[in-house]
Amino acid sequence: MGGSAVISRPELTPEEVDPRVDLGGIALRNPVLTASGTFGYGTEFGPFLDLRRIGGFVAKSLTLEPRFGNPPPRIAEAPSAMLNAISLENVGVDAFVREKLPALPEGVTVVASLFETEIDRYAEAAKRLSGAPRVAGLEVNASCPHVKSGGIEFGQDPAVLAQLIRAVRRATSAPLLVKLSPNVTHIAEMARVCEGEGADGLSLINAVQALEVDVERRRPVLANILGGLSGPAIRPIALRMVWQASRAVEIPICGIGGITSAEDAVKFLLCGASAVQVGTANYLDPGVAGDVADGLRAYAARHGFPRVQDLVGQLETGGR
Amino acid sequence: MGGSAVISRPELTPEEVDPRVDLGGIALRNPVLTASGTFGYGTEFGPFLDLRRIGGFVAKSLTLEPRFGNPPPRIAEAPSAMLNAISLENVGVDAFVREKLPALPEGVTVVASLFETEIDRYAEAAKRLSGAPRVAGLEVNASCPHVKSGGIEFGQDPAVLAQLIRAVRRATSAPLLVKLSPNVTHIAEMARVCEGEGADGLSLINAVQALEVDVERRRPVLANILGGLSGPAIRPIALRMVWQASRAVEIPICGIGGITSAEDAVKFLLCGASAVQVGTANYLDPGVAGDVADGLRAYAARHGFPRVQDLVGQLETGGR
Amino acid sequence: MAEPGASPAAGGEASRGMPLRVDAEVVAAECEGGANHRLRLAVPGWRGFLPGQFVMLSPGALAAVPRTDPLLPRPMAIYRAPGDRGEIEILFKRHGRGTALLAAARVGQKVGLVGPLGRGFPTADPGERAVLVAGGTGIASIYELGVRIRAAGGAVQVLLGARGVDDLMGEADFVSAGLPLRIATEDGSRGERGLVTDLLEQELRGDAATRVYACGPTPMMRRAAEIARGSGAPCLVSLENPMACGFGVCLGCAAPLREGGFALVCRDGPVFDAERIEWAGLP
Amino acid sequence: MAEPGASPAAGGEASRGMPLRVDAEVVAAECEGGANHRLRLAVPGWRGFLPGQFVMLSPGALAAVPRTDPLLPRPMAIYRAPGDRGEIEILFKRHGRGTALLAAARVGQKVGLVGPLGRGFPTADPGERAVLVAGGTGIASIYELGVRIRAAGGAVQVLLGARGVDDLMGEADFVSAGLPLRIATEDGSRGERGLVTDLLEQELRGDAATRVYACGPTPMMRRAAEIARGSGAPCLVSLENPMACGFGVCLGCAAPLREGGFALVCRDGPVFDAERIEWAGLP
Ligand SMILES: Cc1cc2nc3c(=O)[nH]c(=O)nc-3n(C[C@H](O)[C@H](O)[C@H](O)COP(=O)(O)OP(=O)(O)OC[C@H]3O[C@@H](n4cnc5c(N)ncnc54)[C@H](O)[C@@H]3O)c2cc1C
Ligand SMILES: Cc1cc2nc3c(=O)[nH]c(=O)nc-3n(C[C@H](O)[C@H](O)[C@H](O)COP(=O)(O)OP(=O)(O)OC[C@H]3O[C@@H](n4cnc5c(N)ncnc54)[C@H](O)[C@@H]3O)c2cc1C
Ligand SMILES: Cc1cc2nc3c(=O)[nH]c(=O)nc-3n(C[C@H](O)[C@H](O)[C@H](O)COP(=O)(O)O)c2cc1C
Ligand SMILES: Cc1cc2nc3c(=O)[nH]c(=O)nc-3n(C[C@H](O)[C@H](O)[C@H](O)COP(=O)(O)O)c2cc1C
Ligand code: FES
Ligand code: FES
Repeated sequence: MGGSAVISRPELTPEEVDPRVDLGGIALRNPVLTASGTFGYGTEFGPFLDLRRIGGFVAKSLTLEPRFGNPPPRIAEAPSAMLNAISLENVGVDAFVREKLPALPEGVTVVASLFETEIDRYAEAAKRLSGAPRVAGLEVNASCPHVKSGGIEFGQDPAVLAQLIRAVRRATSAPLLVKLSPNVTHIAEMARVCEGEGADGLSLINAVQALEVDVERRRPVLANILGGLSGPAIRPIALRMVWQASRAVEIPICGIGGITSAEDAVKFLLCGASAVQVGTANYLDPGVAGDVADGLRAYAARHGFPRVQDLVGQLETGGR
Repeated sequence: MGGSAVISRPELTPEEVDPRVDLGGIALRNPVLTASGTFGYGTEFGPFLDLRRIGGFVAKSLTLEPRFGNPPPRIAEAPSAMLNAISLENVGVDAFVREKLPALPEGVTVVASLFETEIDRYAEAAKRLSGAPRVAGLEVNASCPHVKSGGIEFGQDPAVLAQLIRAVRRATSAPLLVKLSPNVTHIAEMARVCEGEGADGLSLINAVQALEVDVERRRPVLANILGGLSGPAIRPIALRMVWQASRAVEIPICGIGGITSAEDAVKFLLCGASAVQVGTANYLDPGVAGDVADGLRAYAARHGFPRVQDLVGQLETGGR
Repeated sequence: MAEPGASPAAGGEASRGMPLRVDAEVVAAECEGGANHRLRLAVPGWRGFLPGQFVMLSPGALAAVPRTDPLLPRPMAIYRAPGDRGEIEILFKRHGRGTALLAAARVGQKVGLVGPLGRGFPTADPGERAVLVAGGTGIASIYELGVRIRAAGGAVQVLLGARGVDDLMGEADFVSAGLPLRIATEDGSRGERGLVTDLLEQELRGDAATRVYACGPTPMMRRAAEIARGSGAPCLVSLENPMACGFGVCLGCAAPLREGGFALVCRDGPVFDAERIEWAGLP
Repeated sequence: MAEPGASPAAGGEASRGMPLRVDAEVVAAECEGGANHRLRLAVPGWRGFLPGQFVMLSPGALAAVPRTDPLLPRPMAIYRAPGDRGEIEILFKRHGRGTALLAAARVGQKVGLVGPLGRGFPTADPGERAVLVAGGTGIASIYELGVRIRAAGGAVQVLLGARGVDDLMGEADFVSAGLPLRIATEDGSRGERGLVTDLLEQELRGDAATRVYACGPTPMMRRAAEIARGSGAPCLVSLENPMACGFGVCLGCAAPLREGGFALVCRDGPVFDAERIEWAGLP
């Protein structure tokens, strides 16, 4: 936490600013990634965005076998937010490696996200993915119900989370990010657990568990009843959690939640995130992540920071 | 949870609908209260709203001694939400009883909210308030940092929460509501703890802990750094928690979070709340709570429910 | 069984051209009575579309921040592209907040646009006989299809349904395009009283050689599909599932298939062979 | 020391009359160049106001749901109430999203209004000598005060400050009301180059009999208070803290006091004796 936030520095040009960051061993061209589940397998964005404008993307979470998701309705709108209950739908680890990765243009940084309902299967998925060419790192999605704990999310119980990360860490030497569930009392505790088990970085937050009701039909809007709330509405919650986690651990953090603009990304960096992921905003504007990346560099330049990473943790809090 | 939600019933006139509910021993004219901290001590709304149009109001949380709050800035705006860090500011229990209560018009139902930083003091405040004329019930605000637990909110630790409710329950025989913190992993567990210790009802949710950043000054917008997020943005989170809590306990629940219209109130009732509290919306429109109460009765009439309370828990979830 | 989360066949991609992500400019905005509105948009770089394709519209320029509420863009069929000047027309109903904002758009204002999206209707066979049946907002999806089938020498009968006359969109356009038109309204305030599917039953009467194209509320499409099946006629439906992205990444618009699994309405549709759809599972 | 969370003295309540909660109608809406806008509102039941009082405005009728983003109403000084027909004028700057929506309001549209709120400026002493110093949005808070002091036979000097000429609001009104006016702009594009507080220094020059009224950015008001103190002149400031409710229930608008504790700007102010304010603690 720097104490120098109010000092004004000489302005730079964007070209003078070094946008690169290292996210737990993943070298990124710039700190703007796109979030799992909001960017497909990357190729879908071809018509809208040169993927080399952004730091990279996190692919849709993968399970060992291909899976279908929940029945519709799977999405709903809420104030400044959306809800989703897509659940497990994905092509599976093998099809991802065989078909999706080779279809990507050169020079694109890919983080593979994985999730499962049992710890062994997580470890197996991690093993298969970490061998794959072009996978720069893994992201363990811990917001998945753990079958053995009666459906509690892996990321909601520190002991279960520790077991999971330990098993995945053994299975791979690739850079390993853990994506935390926001549906917890103490995010800092979960962050420390992951750091203790050898995670290289943290991604937070995943969508917030929520429910929306159709008053005319007197039903939940989503067939699954519960869904994940994402978008600008959750940003102040995400900023709080990133700030709390960043003060608890040394490993880098990737901030996620309601980012729609470069300003939003700056907020996460100031709160201690080394990089960010743009999620729901990709639906509103499939080119937005490129604009966020450019805007972040412009912000650093305007405020005289020679490296974008110099912004990290620069929130002036009067020593608190 | 009823299975009959889709059955259509003969329409009624609003006058044919009985709007009364019982909230843990507090008899309410209708299920629409206003939330603590958003309705002052009631008198401020005189010019805007006949307080007899609503079920009642929960007064600003009181401590034993009068207290000042946090330094400014204390509020900020966020997408479909606001943040606040007002903290402890209130006139104190005694001035409330001596000056504020007598200033209210006849026939207004008042719930006194209390909070403190130590358990004994909570119990003492409860004792003094429950003797007071015109106090129909108490609401224990559990979203307050517990000094002995190093600042963790009372409502974030089931053991501490149990101690608190036990002590307050011993101190008063008045109807006792516990207002739960949303910043927890398992809201149902907290609900069960309160029921086990003899609470007569639950109020949820309080504001969600959040942080907003001023990117130009590179500071938190609030002087207190962290604040509580309230307003429509948190409504889907509140609905989820009310639904989870209502399935875990038998005592009635008062639903709170982002209610701005009768439709929003209906959602909470369907999810299992017996009554609701309107919070932030009172700032946008100081007459809104009256409109919510009227609209709720009109909804029940339109859908053929002879009593507003027949709506409670009528969310059709296919048995889940 | 559909492959979970898979991409469309390569052929479809190429034929429909690359979708754009641009700020379109409102060049005409009209309220056509009731909740019906028409927007004409100048779309930089527009390269044509297939009937049945759609765009995702945001009420405001794409780069305008903060975009918060309503959050998601709105899917809208491309009604037609008059005059080949890179302009398209959208015919729509004011329904909730998103369409209220689109209805309030004035000339000169920007509208964020992503599209054209989806596969649209398959190209009509030369000389084919088609019945186009549409109701509510679905009317906007079939006008251009009718025009093109007719231009290709086919025989077209258009059947439009609405609750009442105020609810009916685009009637005059169908008439001036010379498309044979029958109308049914539930309250009888225009055309015949009844459901548009009643008209379909009369038109089809066991005729297996006519292709049925349907777009409108789910119960209407489901009924149209039943009637077509009863006559042994092929039936194509254009689904209107809620969408977040419109281009196959959110997986929100899933429609359950009879064969098992789901299709993505935005990417694999919105037009489907009615026989593939598991109607009972649609929202 | 102020009583925590206490109510204002009963006397103040009565004198300012009951505030309304109504939908006002836009009867005139003008952009006055740059970011400056003027709205004239017809307010049903309007019963007058004190200079310095304000209203909370929402861009849309109060009952219009869902009101989500921007969420909070915006505090705006009552600029004046021309013609005693229950109409008020608001002079404001387009700044963020809320004022952008107010700036887009058209004639006939509804605007949610709560007010008049606050205590306003104390009634001027007959024959008093006053300097009114205002900058930025603060200009809107002092016009009516100037008019009334003058009408009561007082001597008024108005000093307006702005960054540049485009930033200046209401100049013509002050002139046509016959209020002696001096202007300072930071870029010298209008009036004298410099800060409006430089003009205040010149005007006051040790004069303890003149009352200073200031409204504008905090640094400006703070400096005005210093200058007044240096001359031994009384100084009243009208604060512009962020507000959620405007009528004393959210406790969000707290201003720290020298005597300890806080005053609520909306309820106890917005006008305060400058000497009571703990300037270093203001946001
Ligand atoms: C492929 C496609 C083409 C369409 N073409 C047209 C058209 O040409 N003209 C027209 O008037 N309408 C069309 N619609 C329907 C149109 O998208 C909805 O009416 C619109 O999204 C409603 O938005 P709202 O903000 O007014 O309503 P709200 O009820 O406030 O919307 C809330 C959410 O539900 C979604 N939603 C609500 N109704 C529908 C619906 N019927 N279909 C899909 N999503 C819905 C919205 O997109 C939004 O995400 C089309 C829909 C699809 C999927
Ligand atoms: C008593 C009072 C009287 C005022 N009178 C006038 C007037 O007559 N004319 C005029 O142009 N402005 C006036 N202002 C300032 C005006 O309220 C703000 O410019 C306006 O709220 C900005 O809203 P926004 O949505 O454009 O900005 P945003 O920056 O998007 O607003 C975000 C939040 O911050 C608050 N905020 C931002 N700037 C200010 C500010 N300067 N003061 C208070 N709150 C702010 C907003 O109310 C909102 O809650 C007055 C303020 C107060 C407190
Ligand atoms: C439709 C949808 C699908 C998602 N799928 C995944 C997923 O498969 N894996 C995952 O880790 N997160 C998933 N997420 C969560 C996002 O990656 C992100 O953490 C969350 O949406 C918050 O960020 P945002 O507010 O920017 O969207 C999904 C989110 C949405 C909206
Ligand atoms: C400015 C402000 C002050 C509040 N003060 C209190 C308080 O003193 N005690 C309390 O229990 N809740 C307090 N709350 C929380 C509200 O009662 C309510 O639980 C929360 O705002 C969520 O409801 P809403 O979204 O309708 O506002 C406060 C909320 C706001 C916005
Ligand atoms: S709308 Fe997103 S996948 Fe179809
Ligand atoms: S603005 Fe709410 S108390 Fe002043």
